[in-house]
Amino acid sequence: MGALRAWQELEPGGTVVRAEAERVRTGGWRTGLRPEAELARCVDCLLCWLYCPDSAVVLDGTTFAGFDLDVCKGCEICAEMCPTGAIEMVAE
Amino acid sequence: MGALRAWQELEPGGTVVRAEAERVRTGGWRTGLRPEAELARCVDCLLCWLYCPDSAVVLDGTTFAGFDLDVCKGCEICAEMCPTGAIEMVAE
Amino acid sequence: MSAALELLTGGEAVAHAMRQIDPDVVPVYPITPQTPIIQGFAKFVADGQAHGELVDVESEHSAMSAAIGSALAGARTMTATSSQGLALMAEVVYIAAAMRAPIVMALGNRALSGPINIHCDHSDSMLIRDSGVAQLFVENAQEAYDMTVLAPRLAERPDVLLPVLVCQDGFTITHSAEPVELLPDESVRRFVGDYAVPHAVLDVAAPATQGPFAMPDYYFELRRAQVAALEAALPAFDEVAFELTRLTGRPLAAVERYRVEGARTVVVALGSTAGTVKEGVDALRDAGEPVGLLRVVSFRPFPRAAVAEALGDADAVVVLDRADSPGGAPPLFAEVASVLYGSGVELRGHVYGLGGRELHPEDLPAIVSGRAPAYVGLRSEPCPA
Amino acid sequence: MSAALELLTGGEAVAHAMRQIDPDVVPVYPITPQTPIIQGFAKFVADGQAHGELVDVESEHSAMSAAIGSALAGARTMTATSSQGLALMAEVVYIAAAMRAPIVMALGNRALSGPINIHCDHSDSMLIRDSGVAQLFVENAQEAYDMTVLAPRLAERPDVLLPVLVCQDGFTITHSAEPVELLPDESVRRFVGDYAVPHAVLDVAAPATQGPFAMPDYYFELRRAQVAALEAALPAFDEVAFELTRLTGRPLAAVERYRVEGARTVVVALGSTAGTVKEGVDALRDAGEPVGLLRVVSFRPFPRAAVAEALGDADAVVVLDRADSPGGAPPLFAEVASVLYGSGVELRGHVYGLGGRELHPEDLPAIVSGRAPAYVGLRSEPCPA
Amino acid sequence: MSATTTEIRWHARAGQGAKTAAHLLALAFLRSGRSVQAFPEYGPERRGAPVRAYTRVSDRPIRRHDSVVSPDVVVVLDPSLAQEAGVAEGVGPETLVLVNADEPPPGLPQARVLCVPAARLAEASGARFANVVMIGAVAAALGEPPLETLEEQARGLLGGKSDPAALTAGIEEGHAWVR
Amino acid sequence: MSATTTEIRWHARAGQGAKTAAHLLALAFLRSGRSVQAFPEYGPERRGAPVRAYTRVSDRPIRRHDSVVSPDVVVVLDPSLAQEAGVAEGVGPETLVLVNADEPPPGLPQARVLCVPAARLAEASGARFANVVMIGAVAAALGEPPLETLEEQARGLLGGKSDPAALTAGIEEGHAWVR
Amino acid sequence: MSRLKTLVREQHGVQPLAGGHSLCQGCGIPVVVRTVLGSLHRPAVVVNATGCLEVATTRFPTTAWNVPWLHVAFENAAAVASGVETAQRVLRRRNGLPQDAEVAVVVFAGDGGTYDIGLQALSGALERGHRLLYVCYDNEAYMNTGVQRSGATPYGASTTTSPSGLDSFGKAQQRKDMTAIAVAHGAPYVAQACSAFWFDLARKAERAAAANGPAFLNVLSDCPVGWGHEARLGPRVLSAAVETRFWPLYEVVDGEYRLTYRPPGDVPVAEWLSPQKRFAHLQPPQVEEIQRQVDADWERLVSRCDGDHFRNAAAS
Amino acid sequence: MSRLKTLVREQHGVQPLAGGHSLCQGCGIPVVVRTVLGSLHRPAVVVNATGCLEVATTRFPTTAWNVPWLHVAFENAAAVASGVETAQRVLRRRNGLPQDAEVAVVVFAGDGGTYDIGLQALSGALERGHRLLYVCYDNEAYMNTGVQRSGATPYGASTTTSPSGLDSFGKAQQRKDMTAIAVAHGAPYVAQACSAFWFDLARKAERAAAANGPAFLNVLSDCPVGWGHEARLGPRVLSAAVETRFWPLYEVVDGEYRLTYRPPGDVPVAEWLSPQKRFAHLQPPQVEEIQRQVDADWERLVSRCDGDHFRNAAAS
Ligand SMILES: Cc1ncc(C[n+]2csc(CCOP(=O)(O)OP(=O)(O)O)c2C)c(N)n1
Ligand SMILES: Cc1ncc(C[n+]2csc(CCOP(=O)(O)OP(=O)(O)O)c2C)c(N)n1
Ligand code: SF4
Ligand code: SF4
Ligand code: SF4
Ligand code: SF4
Ligand code: SF4
Ligand code: SF4
Ligand SMILES: [Mg+2]
Ligand SMILES: [Mg+2]
Repeated sequence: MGALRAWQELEPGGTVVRAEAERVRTGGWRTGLRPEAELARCVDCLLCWLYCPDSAVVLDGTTFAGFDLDVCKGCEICAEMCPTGAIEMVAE
Repeated sequence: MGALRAWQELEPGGTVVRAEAERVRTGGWRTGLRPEAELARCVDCLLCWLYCPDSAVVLDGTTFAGFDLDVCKGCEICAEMCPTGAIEMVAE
Repeated sequence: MSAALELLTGGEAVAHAMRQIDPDVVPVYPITPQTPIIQGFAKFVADGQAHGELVDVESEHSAMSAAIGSALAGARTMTATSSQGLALMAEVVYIAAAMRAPIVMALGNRALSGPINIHCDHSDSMLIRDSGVAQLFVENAQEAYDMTVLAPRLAERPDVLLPVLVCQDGFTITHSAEPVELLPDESVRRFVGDYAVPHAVLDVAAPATQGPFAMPDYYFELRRAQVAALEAALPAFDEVAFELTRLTGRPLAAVERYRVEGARTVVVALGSTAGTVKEGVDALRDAGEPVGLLRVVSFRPFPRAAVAEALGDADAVVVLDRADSPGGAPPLFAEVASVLYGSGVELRGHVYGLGGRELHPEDLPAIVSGRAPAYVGLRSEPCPA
Repeated sequence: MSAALELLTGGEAVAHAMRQIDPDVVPVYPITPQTPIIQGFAKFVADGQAHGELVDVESEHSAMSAAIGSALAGARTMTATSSQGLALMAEVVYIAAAMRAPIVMALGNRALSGPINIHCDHSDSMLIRDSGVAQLFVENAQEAYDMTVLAPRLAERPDVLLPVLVCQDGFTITHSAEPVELLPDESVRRFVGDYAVPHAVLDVAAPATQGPFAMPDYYFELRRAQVAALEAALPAFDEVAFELTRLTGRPLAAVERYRVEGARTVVVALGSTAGTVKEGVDALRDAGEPVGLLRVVSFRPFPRAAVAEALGDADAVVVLDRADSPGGAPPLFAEVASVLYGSGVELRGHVYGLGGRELHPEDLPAIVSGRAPAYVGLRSEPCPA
Repeated sequence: MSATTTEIRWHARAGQGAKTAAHLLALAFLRSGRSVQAFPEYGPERRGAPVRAYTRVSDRPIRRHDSVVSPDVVVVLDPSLAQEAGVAEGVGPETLVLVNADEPPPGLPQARVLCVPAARLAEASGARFANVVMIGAVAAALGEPPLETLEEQARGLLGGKSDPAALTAGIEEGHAWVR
Repeated sequence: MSATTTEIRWHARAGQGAKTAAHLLALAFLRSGRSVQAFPEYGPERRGAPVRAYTRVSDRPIRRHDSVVSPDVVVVLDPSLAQEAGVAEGVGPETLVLVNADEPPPGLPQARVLCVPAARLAEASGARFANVVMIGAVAAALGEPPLETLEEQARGLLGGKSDPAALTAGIEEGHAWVR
Repeated sequence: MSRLKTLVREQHGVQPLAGGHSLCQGCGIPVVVRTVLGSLHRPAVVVNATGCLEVATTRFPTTAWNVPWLHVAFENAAAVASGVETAQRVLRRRNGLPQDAEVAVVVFAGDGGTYDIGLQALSGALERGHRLLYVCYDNEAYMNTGVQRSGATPYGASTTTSPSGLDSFGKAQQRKDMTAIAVAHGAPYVAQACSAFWFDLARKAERAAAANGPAFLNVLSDCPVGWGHEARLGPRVLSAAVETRFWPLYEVVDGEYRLTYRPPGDVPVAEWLSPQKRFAHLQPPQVEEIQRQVDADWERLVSRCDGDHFRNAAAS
Repeated sequence: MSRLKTLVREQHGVQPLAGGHSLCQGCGIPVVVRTVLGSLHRPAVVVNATGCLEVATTRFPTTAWNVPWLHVAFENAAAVASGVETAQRVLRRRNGLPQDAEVAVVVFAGDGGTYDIGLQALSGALERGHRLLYVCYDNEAYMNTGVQRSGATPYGASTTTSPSGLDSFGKAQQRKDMTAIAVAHGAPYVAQACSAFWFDLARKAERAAAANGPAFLNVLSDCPVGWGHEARLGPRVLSAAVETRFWPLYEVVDGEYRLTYRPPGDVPVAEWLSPQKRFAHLQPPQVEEIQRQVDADWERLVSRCDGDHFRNAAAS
């Protein structure tokens, strides 16, 4: 988190404008395991993208392109749901 | 209405105990007409009793016994609903 | 009086003000004595004389919630309620203020249950006195109209952006017909102008998050910013009132000083009672008693400086509260005590008029002289003549 | 300390008190930080250690409504809530008081939205300060327990018959584990005794009408009678507290005077903050500053005489409000100003700790010396050291 | 009541037009240059129940907002109310009491009682409602407002619902009866 | 912090038992005659998120109810938190920082850092959870509460969920590692 | 099965709701109240929501009630009753009340207090399964406050918040089907009734009181003031509602639908509309639209009652 | 009909709900949100009730939302949305907004905020006919406050306010059938869905957004914390709810029921119960009771879908 602001600097009503808001990094929530994809096995079904609770699957257009480990919490759902077993959870 | 009471004389919470409460007389609401029954035509069907909004039909057991003009508001429903025409609205 | 005057109840006068302001969205739920306002406005809509939409919601909680939704969506929004209605929506009134939704509400003041009662006191207003909304108390139907016309301008100022409640005494004003002068429709429309909020929800091009969750690291700051908006509302009120007075010729101010000059004892009151007290003041003045009245119009924000200034020279100040705080200090009294603390002015207070109990000009001598009981108007404790 | 002490959070301690009181009906709706109380009690019921029934209602409005129903039906009734929950039930809290329903409520004080926040301040309590219920603020988990045991006795006294709220600071007390001594179950049961109301709804042999409609001819009188009940609650509290102290050995009073004797400046505060202030007072006393603390335990009824007596000798009084009234005077300040008006004591006030902002003993020197800003703890306006 | 103020109390049953009468009279006074107030009394009572309304008229702006305690004029739109509905409240020997009746019903207070057979006159004039007749009578008794103003306002206020000519006739009947 | 008071801050991820650790340590201190407080910090964070808890111990009754600003001891139950979660907040050179790690993770503040391989020790002892090992370590570092008291309270508090013998073993491992 | 004389006898000369209240001349509510309370075969306590019935029967310091009566607010009658019911259950279990004398807990609330502002409290009570009899006297608007539109107000009715006017033909929405909503909650006994068919109402009250769980009665109740008809015609107007199929009489027992009266089928909806001023502004196309709606609703209802997967409950 | 790639494309690289929120590891809610918002074919504004989703995505001064988002309180999302929707309608009529670009007004609320404390606001919105899409993410308890029982909590589940214990087997009541309640309101589009059947959910969201009036989606959403299952198993647990017929997938269009998926029929309810700790205490008789309830509910549903008086809506 950046420097905390003083009351005079806040939007009326506490509105948060997304463009100006700081990004929260929840990658630190992972407890030892992170997902890793074997691209050769990936068939771009995008089920991992669909099911990831943390919008941590990165796409390039409609092609699977990896994980955003800044926000991935390591829930293992992508690995569980990948139909080709392309995703494995590995130690950090 | 009787004499208005002082605050020290009231039940906690403003509870009204029916037995002690004054009766409200709404007979005065009638605007010129009151019901009158011709007992000879009455068959004790008690529909007047059923439909009277003001519980103003007096019974003796299950026999029709007249009107309580202290509370009858003169709505004419009893006269309208009496199947034998035993009830007529008459000028006060 | 002039033939241009209409004989209107406060409720009808406010309905006319709403027709002229012509808000976009009016979510309402009926409750006595607010009903003449919403019924009058509903009829204007039904007849095509007003062009917004009445939303007949299923409770007051939803009335205020829908009002927040539409006000923040970018639509001018008004509503009205009384008593239990205000109590039921209290939770959302605080939030409306915190979200800075410039909603205008007509409040027909009525006693809170229990016991249930439909007549006037100010307990409903007082229930939300910490909520951060502005509350303006009017004295009669004319002022109910004027203040309603003023309210959107105050509410929508970028430095204010707060809900504004125009509080009129239930029945005593809402249902009493008095001479009222209406402004021309065009003048009102021009006076209120266009509506805008900083981040309209419907603006999908600039997505904003409104109503986020605040932890201890920010909550206090956000609340402090809200206090600043209320502080700004006081000079803002003066400015907007000045502009409106130019149209109406009728003065409006955050406090009204009535024969305060030279008064040794000054009575402080809100709402329609002030008119009654004026009669009593005149009678006492006629009898040579140096008595005056300070009518607080803007109860929130409370005009601390103006009150202190108006009362500072008196020997004694008597506050009349039309609401009580059982086991504590009555609200208006506590407010005045906070302002006058340390001034050396003698301060007394009375609670009167709860649930529609009457106050008469004839009660004033006892009130002013200190012979009146703490609760004025209880039948077992009459004011000595 | 003694091995008989348990390490319990305030929430757990209250759940134990409820188990021991063993009420008949407990209608509740979950909200942070009240949840440990109701969850703890729910588990006791599920395990057969408490014998009443938990009613999982669908909103707080219904929680208080069901509580009124069961309390007036003739069943001992307890409930618990916080913040938005209290705001949503506010309408019915007034009615519970007016109907004289002796409900005991555990309140985990939490800031009101908006913005939404789950941490402590007293805005929720203050929202209902005119409602006619008793509000007792505790300082720690032990007192939360003791006060909960006391509450039914106070609530159910025939001269009182009012809802009693035991207010504990959210998280700071509800979720902090501290040493707590529980009374034996039997002692609590004997202490609280049997439950009775004047007209049990379920008594079909003596039908009574409860909650009638009151016109201006009676409303004021009925309200006045309610004020009398709150007035009676003050001596009643002392009596019941005395009895409980005989069991616990721990004093309980409507106000706590901490090093007030000889103090030139006295700080006034509610709840857990008082403990923090005590540390600060000790430090200042050690440094030779004649400073004291008056902790208000019974905020409603407000112990006017005790407060006046305790503060009357000071040079200055500083009121710490953990709630604000934007555009007006903060609640506790206004209350103290009303009591001390004309006493000649200098009075200052600060708002602190909204939404869980911390107050530290180290803030006290600035507060006492008058160098602290109006809002203590805002990050842009730190207390000078 | 101050010397320049006249306070009128109307008694009727809900539905008999006490509120309208109070309002119409106030309106006519307003149009003739006076300051006015008109307000009903509200309770839980429903159609058929006794109700009251008030008209307050003054030379100076009216600021008081309390109810009328000692009326100068009491108008009883339904004779059956004479006993029930507190017609005597605040009535002194000087109070003018106008009753819609052929002769004074029993139970009226000591006062300057004036009977107006308004029901009969209303029927005769076609005005249908006794209240307009009584308004005419009150105006005559007080000497104001002017008959034409009253009639004009009555037509404006009630002309949509009632025949304007009949309204005028009704008011005139009441006015004439007293004058 | 006054001289007679010890303040301990616990860092962990939600689910790793910081709250339990803070509580258990407080309980053991309570049973050994001290005054205590134990409280967690609450936010919108969920399972997996960094959380904190506090234990306050004193010779005199504890009355203050503010959070801990300058802890005497900081315990980090998960080494990955070393950088993220404000472990350095209020930490000075005299602060004792105990970390569940084999060697100091990068990012730790300047302080008296002590690494305890609690995960490893927990596994070895069968205690399963690193938090009990760390409690043992803290007790050793502070010289109190007595080991037996700690073990007794651990068995009382957690014996329902965990094997009592393993709990004892875990605590002892931690204790022994430091002492 | 109740006969009128049974109703009379059950009251032992004491009407639960006595005369001397200030409901309007000809108000339809008291008949509903007395018929229901007279059919329970048990003593009852009444919980009343704010509304005409409550306001007009209990002006302090008077009361028209001869049974224990409790009013708290407008929107919470079902919650208050939940408290009373739970109290009874617990006190009987804990020996605070006799085991053998169960009292019926009966709620009376208007349509506003049921369809709208009180719906949530009712829904919660139904879900929790309290043993209560909830009676909605449905007069199709907020009458106590001067005839404002409610969720029960029918399409096309003019009310003070849905007035007819130059740009408006009255309420633009359909009424909520509150009976269906109660059925969807799975309450063991749900029925629609009307006091003009008092024997039907009495029988339903009797069955409702015997249900093993919450029971809901939706009772059409006329309001001469709000509907704009002559007071004396109340029962006839109500009859027309049933005969035109605007307000079918049926019950749903444990989810099974059963018609309790089958109207002739040839009575046009105009017979229901025409005596009422609130419908006086409607033009023929709107009346036809209403007829279409009534026909469609009837079809749907009949199919629920007769469909082969809903066994027809045996008449009892 | 949506395909997964369509969902992706509709978002133009910007997820409406971005990562970096503080919902638990493996929380089921985001999938529901993203799938719905990605299927509307229109820009959307979101109104969110208090609950896990709201609290965990908008800690001031951050936000995870890339669409306009509004939160006011817990119980009033439908009312707030009614205000937004009316504002849009009036502003478009009065030329304050363009005529051609209608924005979808979408509510997300948990089961607590829908079945219980928010029911009344929803009911009112349905009755008034606002054009909104109300999505209940139903995780069957008040999760945000620590897993308390709601009206949606199923029979037998242990929660913190309906704990299992020596005298208790968890929640003693049946869950409210909120979908049926919405249907009883006559909303033009009502459906029950589940994110494990994302294609079904996407299609329903699409149809709901196109409905001419209020639409209600009841979407089962798992909560690893409250249900007590491993985070990674979320989608599988949800599948089991559907396959065991505990949570049938169907839609009701203008009152006509249609199953959108017919599970095999031989999967015992135990497959749904057993991975979840909240059911771990249940004994065989209780499991059998649950199986009976599930079977009975399924029968009733199928009869509504297949009954000869409910024409089967053509598949679309
Ligand atoms: C919270 C709240 N809102 C509004 C009111 C005002 N109010 C009292 S009764 C009523 C109407 C009642 O309508 P209904 O339930 O249909 O009963 P009816 O008057 O028709 O008998 C209203 C709006 C109130 N008392 N409380
Ligand atoms: C009036 C009110 N009562 C209680 C709460 C506390 N509260 C906040 S979220 C929540 C639970 C929400 O449950 P649900 O709607 O199912 O959403 P979930 O947490 O499961 O996402 C509760 C009880 C509140 N915020 N406001
Ligand atoms: S789920 Fe597996 S196969 Fe499908 S896109 Fe993701 S990594 Fe590729
Ligand atoms: S582990 Fe979980 S959070 Fe991380 S990418 Fe996979 S699904 Fe997303
Ligand atoms: S006229 Fe009306 S009130 Fe009088 S007895 Fe007949 S039905 Fe009853
Ligand atoms: S309705 Fe007629 S016949 Fe029947 S009891 Fe009454 S008076 Fe007799
Ligand atoms: S307004 Fe209607 S419902 Fe109310 S008392 Fe009068 S007739 Fe009855
Ligand atoms: S508690 Fe459940 S619903 Fe809430 S964020 Fe965690 S997993 Fe999701
Ligand atoms: Mg109604
Ligand atoms: Mg949930």
